[in-house]
Amino acid sequence: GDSSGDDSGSGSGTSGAGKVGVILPDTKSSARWATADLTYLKEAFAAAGVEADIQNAQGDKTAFQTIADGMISAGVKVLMIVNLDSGTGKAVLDKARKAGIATIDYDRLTLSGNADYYVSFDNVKVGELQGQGLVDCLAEKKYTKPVVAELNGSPTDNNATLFAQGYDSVLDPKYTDGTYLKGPNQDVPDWDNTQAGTIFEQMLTSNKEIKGVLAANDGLGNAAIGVLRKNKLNGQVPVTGQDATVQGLQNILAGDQCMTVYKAIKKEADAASQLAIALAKEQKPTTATGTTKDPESGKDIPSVLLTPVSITKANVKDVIADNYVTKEELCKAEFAKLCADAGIS
Amino acid sequence: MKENHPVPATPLLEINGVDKSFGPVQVLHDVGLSVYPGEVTALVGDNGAGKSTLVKCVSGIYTIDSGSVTFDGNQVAIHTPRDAAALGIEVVYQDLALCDNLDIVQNMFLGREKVRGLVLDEPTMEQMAGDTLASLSVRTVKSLRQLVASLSGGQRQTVAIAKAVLWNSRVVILDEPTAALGVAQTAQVLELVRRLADNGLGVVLISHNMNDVFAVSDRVAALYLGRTAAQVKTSDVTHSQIVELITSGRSGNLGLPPEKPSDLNGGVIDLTPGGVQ
Amino acid sequence: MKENHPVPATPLLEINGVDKSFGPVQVLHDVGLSVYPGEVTALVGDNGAGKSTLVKCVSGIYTIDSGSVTFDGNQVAIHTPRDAAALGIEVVYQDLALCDNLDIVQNMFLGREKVRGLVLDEPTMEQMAGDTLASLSVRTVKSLRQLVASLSGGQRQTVAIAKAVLWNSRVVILDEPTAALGVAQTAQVLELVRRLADNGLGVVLISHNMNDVFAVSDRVAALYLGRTAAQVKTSDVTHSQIVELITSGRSGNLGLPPEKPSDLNGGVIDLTPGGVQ
Amino acid sequence: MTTQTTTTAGGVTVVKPTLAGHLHDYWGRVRGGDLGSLPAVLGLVVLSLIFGVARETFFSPLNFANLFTQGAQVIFIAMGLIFVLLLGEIDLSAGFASGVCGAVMAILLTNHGVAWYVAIPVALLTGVVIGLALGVLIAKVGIPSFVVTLAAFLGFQGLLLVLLGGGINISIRDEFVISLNNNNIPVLWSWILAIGSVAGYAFLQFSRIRARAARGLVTDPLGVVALRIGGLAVLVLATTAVLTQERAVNPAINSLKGVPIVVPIIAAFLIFWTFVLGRTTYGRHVYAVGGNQEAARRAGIPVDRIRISVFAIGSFMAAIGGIMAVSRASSVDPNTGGSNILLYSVGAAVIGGTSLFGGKGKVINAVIGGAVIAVIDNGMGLMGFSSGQKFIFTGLILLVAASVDALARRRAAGAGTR
Amino acid sequence: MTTQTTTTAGGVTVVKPTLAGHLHDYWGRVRGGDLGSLPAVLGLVVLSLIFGVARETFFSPLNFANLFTQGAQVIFIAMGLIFVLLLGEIDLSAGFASGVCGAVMAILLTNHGVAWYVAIPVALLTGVVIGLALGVLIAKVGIPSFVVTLAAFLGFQGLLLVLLGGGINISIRDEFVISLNNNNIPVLWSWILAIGSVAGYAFLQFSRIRARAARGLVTDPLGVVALRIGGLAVLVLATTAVLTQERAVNPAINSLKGVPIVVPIIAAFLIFWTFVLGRTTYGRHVYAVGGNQEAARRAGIPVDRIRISVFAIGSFMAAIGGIMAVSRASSVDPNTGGSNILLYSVGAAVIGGTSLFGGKGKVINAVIGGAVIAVIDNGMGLMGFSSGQKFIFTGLILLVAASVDALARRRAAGAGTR
Ligand SMILES: Nc1ncnc2c1ncn2[C@@H]1O[C@H](COP(=O)(O)OP(=O)(O)OP(=O)(O)O)[C@@H](O)[C@H]1O
Ligand SMILES: Nc1ncnc2c1ncn2[C@@H]1O[C@H](COP(=O)(O)OP(=O)(O)OP(=O)(O)O)[C@@H](O)[C@H]1O
Ligand SMILES: [Mg+2]
Ligand SMILES: [Mg+2]
Repeated sequence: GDSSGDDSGSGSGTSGAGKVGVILPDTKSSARWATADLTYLKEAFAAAGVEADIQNAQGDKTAFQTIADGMISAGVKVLMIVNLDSGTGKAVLDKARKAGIATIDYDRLTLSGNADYYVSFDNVKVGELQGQGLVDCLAEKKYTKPVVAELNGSPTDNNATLFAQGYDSVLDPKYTDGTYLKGPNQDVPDWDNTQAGTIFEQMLTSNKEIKGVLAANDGLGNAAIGVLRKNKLNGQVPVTGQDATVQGLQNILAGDQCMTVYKAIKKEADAASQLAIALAKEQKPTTATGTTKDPESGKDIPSVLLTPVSITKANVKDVIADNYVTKEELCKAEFAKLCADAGIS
Repeated sequence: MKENHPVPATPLLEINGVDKSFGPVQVLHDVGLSVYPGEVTALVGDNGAGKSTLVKCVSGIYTIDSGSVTFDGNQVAIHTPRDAAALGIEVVYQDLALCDNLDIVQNMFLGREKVRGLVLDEPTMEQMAGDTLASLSVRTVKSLRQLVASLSGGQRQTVAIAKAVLWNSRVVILDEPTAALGVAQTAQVLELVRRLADNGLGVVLISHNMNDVFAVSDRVAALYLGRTAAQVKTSDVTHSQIVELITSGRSGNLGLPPEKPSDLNGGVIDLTPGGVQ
Repeated sequence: MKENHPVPATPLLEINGVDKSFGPVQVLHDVGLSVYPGEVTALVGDNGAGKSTLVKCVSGIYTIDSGSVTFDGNQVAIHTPRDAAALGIEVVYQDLALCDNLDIVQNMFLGREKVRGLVLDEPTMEQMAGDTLASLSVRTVKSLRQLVASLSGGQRQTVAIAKAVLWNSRVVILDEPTAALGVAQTAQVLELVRRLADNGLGVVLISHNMNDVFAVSDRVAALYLGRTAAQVKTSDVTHSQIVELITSGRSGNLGLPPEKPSDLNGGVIDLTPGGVQ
Repeated sequence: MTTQTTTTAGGVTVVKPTLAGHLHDYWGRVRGGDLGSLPAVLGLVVLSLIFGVARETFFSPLNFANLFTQGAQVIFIAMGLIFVLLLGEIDLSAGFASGVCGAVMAILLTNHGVAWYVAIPVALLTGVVIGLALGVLIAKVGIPSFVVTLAAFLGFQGLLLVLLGGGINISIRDEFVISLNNNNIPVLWSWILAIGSVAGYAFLQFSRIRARAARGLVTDPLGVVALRIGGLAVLVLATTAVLTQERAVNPAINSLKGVPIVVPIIAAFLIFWTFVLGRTTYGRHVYAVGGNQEAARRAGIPVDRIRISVFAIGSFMAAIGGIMAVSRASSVDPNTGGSNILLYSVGAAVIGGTSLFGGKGKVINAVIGGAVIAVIDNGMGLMGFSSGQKFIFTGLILLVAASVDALARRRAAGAGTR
Repeated sequence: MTTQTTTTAGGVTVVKPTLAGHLHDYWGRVRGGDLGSLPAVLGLVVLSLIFGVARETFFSPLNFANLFTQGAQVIFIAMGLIFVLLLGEIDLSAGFASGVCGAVMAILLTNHGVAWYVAIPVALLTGVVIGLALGVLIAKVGIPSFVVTLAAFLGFQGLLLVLLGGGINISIRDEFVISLNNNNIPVLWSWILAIGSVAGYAFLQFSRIRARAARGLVTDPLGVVALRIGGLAVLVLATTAVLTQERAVNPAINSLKGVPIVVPIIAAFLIFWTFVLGRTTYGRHVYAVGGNQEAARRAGIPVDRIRISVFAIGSFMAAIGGIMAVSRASSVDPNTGGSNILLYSVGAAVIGGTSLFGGKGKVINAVIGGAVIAVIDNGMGLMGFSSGQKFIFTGLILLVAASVDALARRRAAGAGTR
């Protein structure tokens, strides 16, 4: 994958529109940034004939700002960012605004950043779906007073906090009323799958009664499943996920994973690129119908908000239908039969 | 060159009953040595006898296991080279210990730089270093700012000697100072050694060269396998007696009592076929 | 000890017109040296004259800037110490170059370990090392498995010498081999030097000790400030002539032409007040 | 103390070795600061006790078995790093090199459906090629290893992303590869291997004595040999006894016993590389170059080739570490070999007693140091701290473990061998 | 070549220095492999040309100004690391130490409403305390610096998380702090500072000549001095000229010109530490301990105190780096000082020409090496590669920059000074 910014920005694209700069955050918190978003955004901008420079900061705040500096000095008309944290995000947005550049917060809201527009899935909602998914799977297993372990995302990632906020809002009442027992609860630095494996192995060693795992994304989920498989407990202990990766979907098909959260990234990307294209062509966007209140500054930001979808074995085919994952990738070798069983043709 | 001083009553530096082991290996056994002001004491002994170790014990590089060091009549504890320097003991080590990444002047003034306010006084140091080296017959140094890493063996040795004699010290110990020196430089160093003693300092000279020992020393102390074999006036012994003391620890009525090998160094390998035992 | 061989017509090792600079400093100027089989050639010169540098040029540690090296009548290019070893040139360096983290036996066989199949043949090596050291009058080593880091100055030197003479080589070069040695050990090494020559090897001995030079050498080559001052038969010169050659580069009709200081070493500092010029 | 002497080959008179003499010498060495890996082992014991008291599950057979599989990647990488460190060099890229090699294997297995007996050798070869390239840049071009491997650290991180198509995870399903760092050897075979290895060691010891005696050389007293063999036997057999216990979380569902497969693999590499370093010309030359490069060069040792070779070994072992990591996670992601893996590996080597300045170290250091790291990681996992606290305590515990070592060695300063 | 000689103090006869002689000597040194920071500067020029050709915006005044603010954190940390590296030690914790100090400042500013002139000193003090603690553990307890600072690396990472309440970001609003690494000096003052510094340098040079001449010592020829002053003047004035251009993207909205505030701060520290290392007893002792610790000890230098002090300086400079990072990001998060900051900082020092083995290095190395890193980072940002490619290219470019250096120095091998 590569960006389309192949000649240096003189300011005007082929269709008389200005150039758009996009900064994605990392590749570690989720695979989407390097695969899905990049592709969809690129396609959308190419289709509209708008020049775009799309870069990834690799989780490095300094790099994030350096990229922004570069885009600003290259003369972009619109800057779309997925911030790594609100502080750097705000610094970048402020600098862009001073340079007279239109700004879009993509996927993550920059607190007090005062971006012109905001496009996102609701991350707390993602967490809620995960929590609900786990509740459903545990209900299906009919465990009484199951111990639930939580494998949170990176402690340095603000989104991980939002996800946790979401699933804890579902699970905490269950803990308090005694339906579930609260098990170990740990963060995985850098969303590192290897460390996740060790962390979960130790959770299981110290509490053999774990009956459900709330894993914040598919990578962490897979790490937990690996440990469960070693103990032949896979399939009996429901594990959640997020991102609808091939790995996660395969684990769902195999019955090892209970659910994942599919964020129709294409929709999000399309919504954001429409905004950006309009701004680049110096038109007033019409799609931002909603608003989001910045909890810090209290300002209302014009927004496009999308809803995430919970995916279980029953609706894996929806992801295929959306072309988010191809059948060839998913239904390789031993999964062919499982795919067929799940109604994927 | 040698003059006759009345021998002073008390030694300036006195070492008594020093033991030193490295792990399981005992290198010094109950060693004693007296250094008198105004005299050159030659310390002789075979390779590996323990001369350098003794020097390092005195200068605070090694800590002694037991025994006492008396300086100027007071018992002292020398734990670091700083302590030794504070007492006025200056040493030229056999393994010269120069900083290869510094130049000649920087090495000579290391640890005692001249300053003006906060700033190093390079001109003064350069001047003093030049004067001292010139007095030691150094003629082939390309520049006083040459790194010592690029000096020849003899040049390094001269720098080390010059470094030790720059200071107003009371005891100067030189461990094989002339080993790498040329003919002229050797003569200069021996003359310097004599001059230091004549100025009232206590000088210890370690050397394997008997001519040098007899040329400048007033007393000779001999070590044999880590023990004091004898400490005598140079004028009382002959060349061959000293050699005998060095190689077998005894010479006539001088030296150690007849040996019992198992008593000496626990694990000495006698490599000469038919040697000890 | 010295015997009279008929002087062989061709030198075993011949060095011609060698120049060597370190950066801006030229250390060797058009130096020549011939080493004949069956003879001991003494290489003398003041500190910093360039003796060690010349040796390192021959042994492949330094590359020469210009000039030629002829071995056994064939011009050779020596780029690495391996090349020198392959020709049969063995060197004892002044800066001994031992591996402090290895023991005596390991150092002596470094680069030429004895093996049985794939495995190191330690017993054989230990035995051979013991024999060689014994022949060099080493008596105070605690164990053949002692790390060389813990050896005394003289012990280290002996290990380096023993290492060089273990092999069947054709030329042996010793750079101040006896500098740190005791009386007995020095005698042994000089005897060894003579024995090597008598066995038909070409031997080069660098020394500042004129007695040693006259005791064992057949020829003397003198370097003065990086130039060949003279190469003569030992029997043709006197002690004082050699000393003159060393210190001033000339002695009567021997040696370099009267000097023009600006021609010599570009940047020599004359540190002796009133020296050169 | 009176010592008996004996005569050995070449008419050399030496002190006759006795059991008492050996112990006395050892104590002298310890007092003199020459401690080998004793402090690290002590640190290991202290740490285990602390964790064992804090969480009783720490001493369960299940947790004990986990230790090996959790520590495998770091131990393998550290083993390779020992060679690099012995030369006074550093390899910052070892972590991501292991990730790249693991990814190569995973891609071959999963995306190309290649068999494990092809995929694994290709991954190992990738490791060797990486190491050779690094080595050539360092030895022949002359760039400092810190810079080359820093560049490689960045490069491999990128390569991993590119190989994984920009950040997706690749799962592996190959039973053989997954078994490597997950499954166990059957109980019977566990015992056979354990007893066999002790017997083999005893045989080697005795045949060595016989060979030396035959040549008339000094031999170790029988008591010392018996102590050594006995020590090993206790260690190996006790470990085997614990690991052959049933340790499944739910024995009704699934039986879990036997020595983890990774244990004999670690042991095999430990023995092999110890042999190479201690008993071959190559190993001798590695120490020589690390101790004094100039002396080694003057002795005719091909310094450049040795330097290149250690990087090849380093990356080869990193490849094995990568394979183990992929096996354990049954997947590879852009962070495999990233995070703290590299620092943990170098830390393992250093804690085990290897010097960063070259010339001093053994392969066993990697295993002991790796064990310290694994115990800390494992114990911290049981404690249930928050991430922040976990980092802090990990740091503190590392410090404590290292202090045991440092304080024990401080006597060495008095002996002048600092 | 005939050389004139002259007589200097003490009757020593030396070659009379001339401009031609100086140039000849310099060329000789370069041929002999003694290159100083020439290769790094060369690498910098080559890199800039490459990026400039690939992306014309690279050479815009705006981008040029960005370079300084982007590189500031790495340069400050690297400056401190120079001291640590000069002793042959390493400080792996410098990155997170900068994060911790930055967090301390941010917490005081934002959560406690303290003024900047309290918060900044407290942050700097935190740095010094951290360094002293590390130094004591290393020098007095005797744990290798790699292990201590690895433990600190983990510990500070955790501390940062704890300070930030488990992962939240803290934004700062203090105008002064934000201005440090974001704002510019007015154009007039930019010129005054630039011209003043050149004049100051000229004054120092001439007064030095006068002082030496007064003592009858050899002095540099006027030509050489003029060349030096002229070179500095061109560099400083050209930089100022570029930076005082209007560089705002949209000047109508916001004017952007003048030298970034961080530039004189860097220059001040560069001058100060260069003075300390080169002209004070302390600096001399640092080099001595780094070159030969035993020789330094024998010369009576308090080795332990020197060792502790360099870690204090290292962490102090890291604190400044952290403050700059927080200023630039106007916030602090648990990753401030994490990621590649540490490796980049050590890399900057090494690329600039500082040895990892101690005894060789200058503070300017940190600035030049930091500039190389900043240019690579900045240039790569303009190229629009994917992340994987970007890592790979960054690695490759780092390698190329280092090869220029290594190949240039290879001649040194021929001169036997390898
Ligand atoms: N650190 C050490 N560890 C173990 N043994 C040591 C150590 N240092 C010295 N020795 C041993 O102590 C003995 C005395 O050494 P020392 O250097 O004092 O001898 P010396 O009299 O100076 O000999 P030389 O004339 O050769 O310089 C030697 O046998 C040496 O091997
Ligand atoms: N690497 C180097 N760089 C610069 N100058 C050097 C270097 N090596 C040696 N020199 C200089 O070359 C000259 C000759 O040195 P060399 O070591 O050959 O002398 P030598 O004849 O062996 O002296 P000695 O008798 O003292 O050992 C000396 O002036 C020395 O300072
Ligand atoms: Mg000695
Ligand atoms: Mg020499």
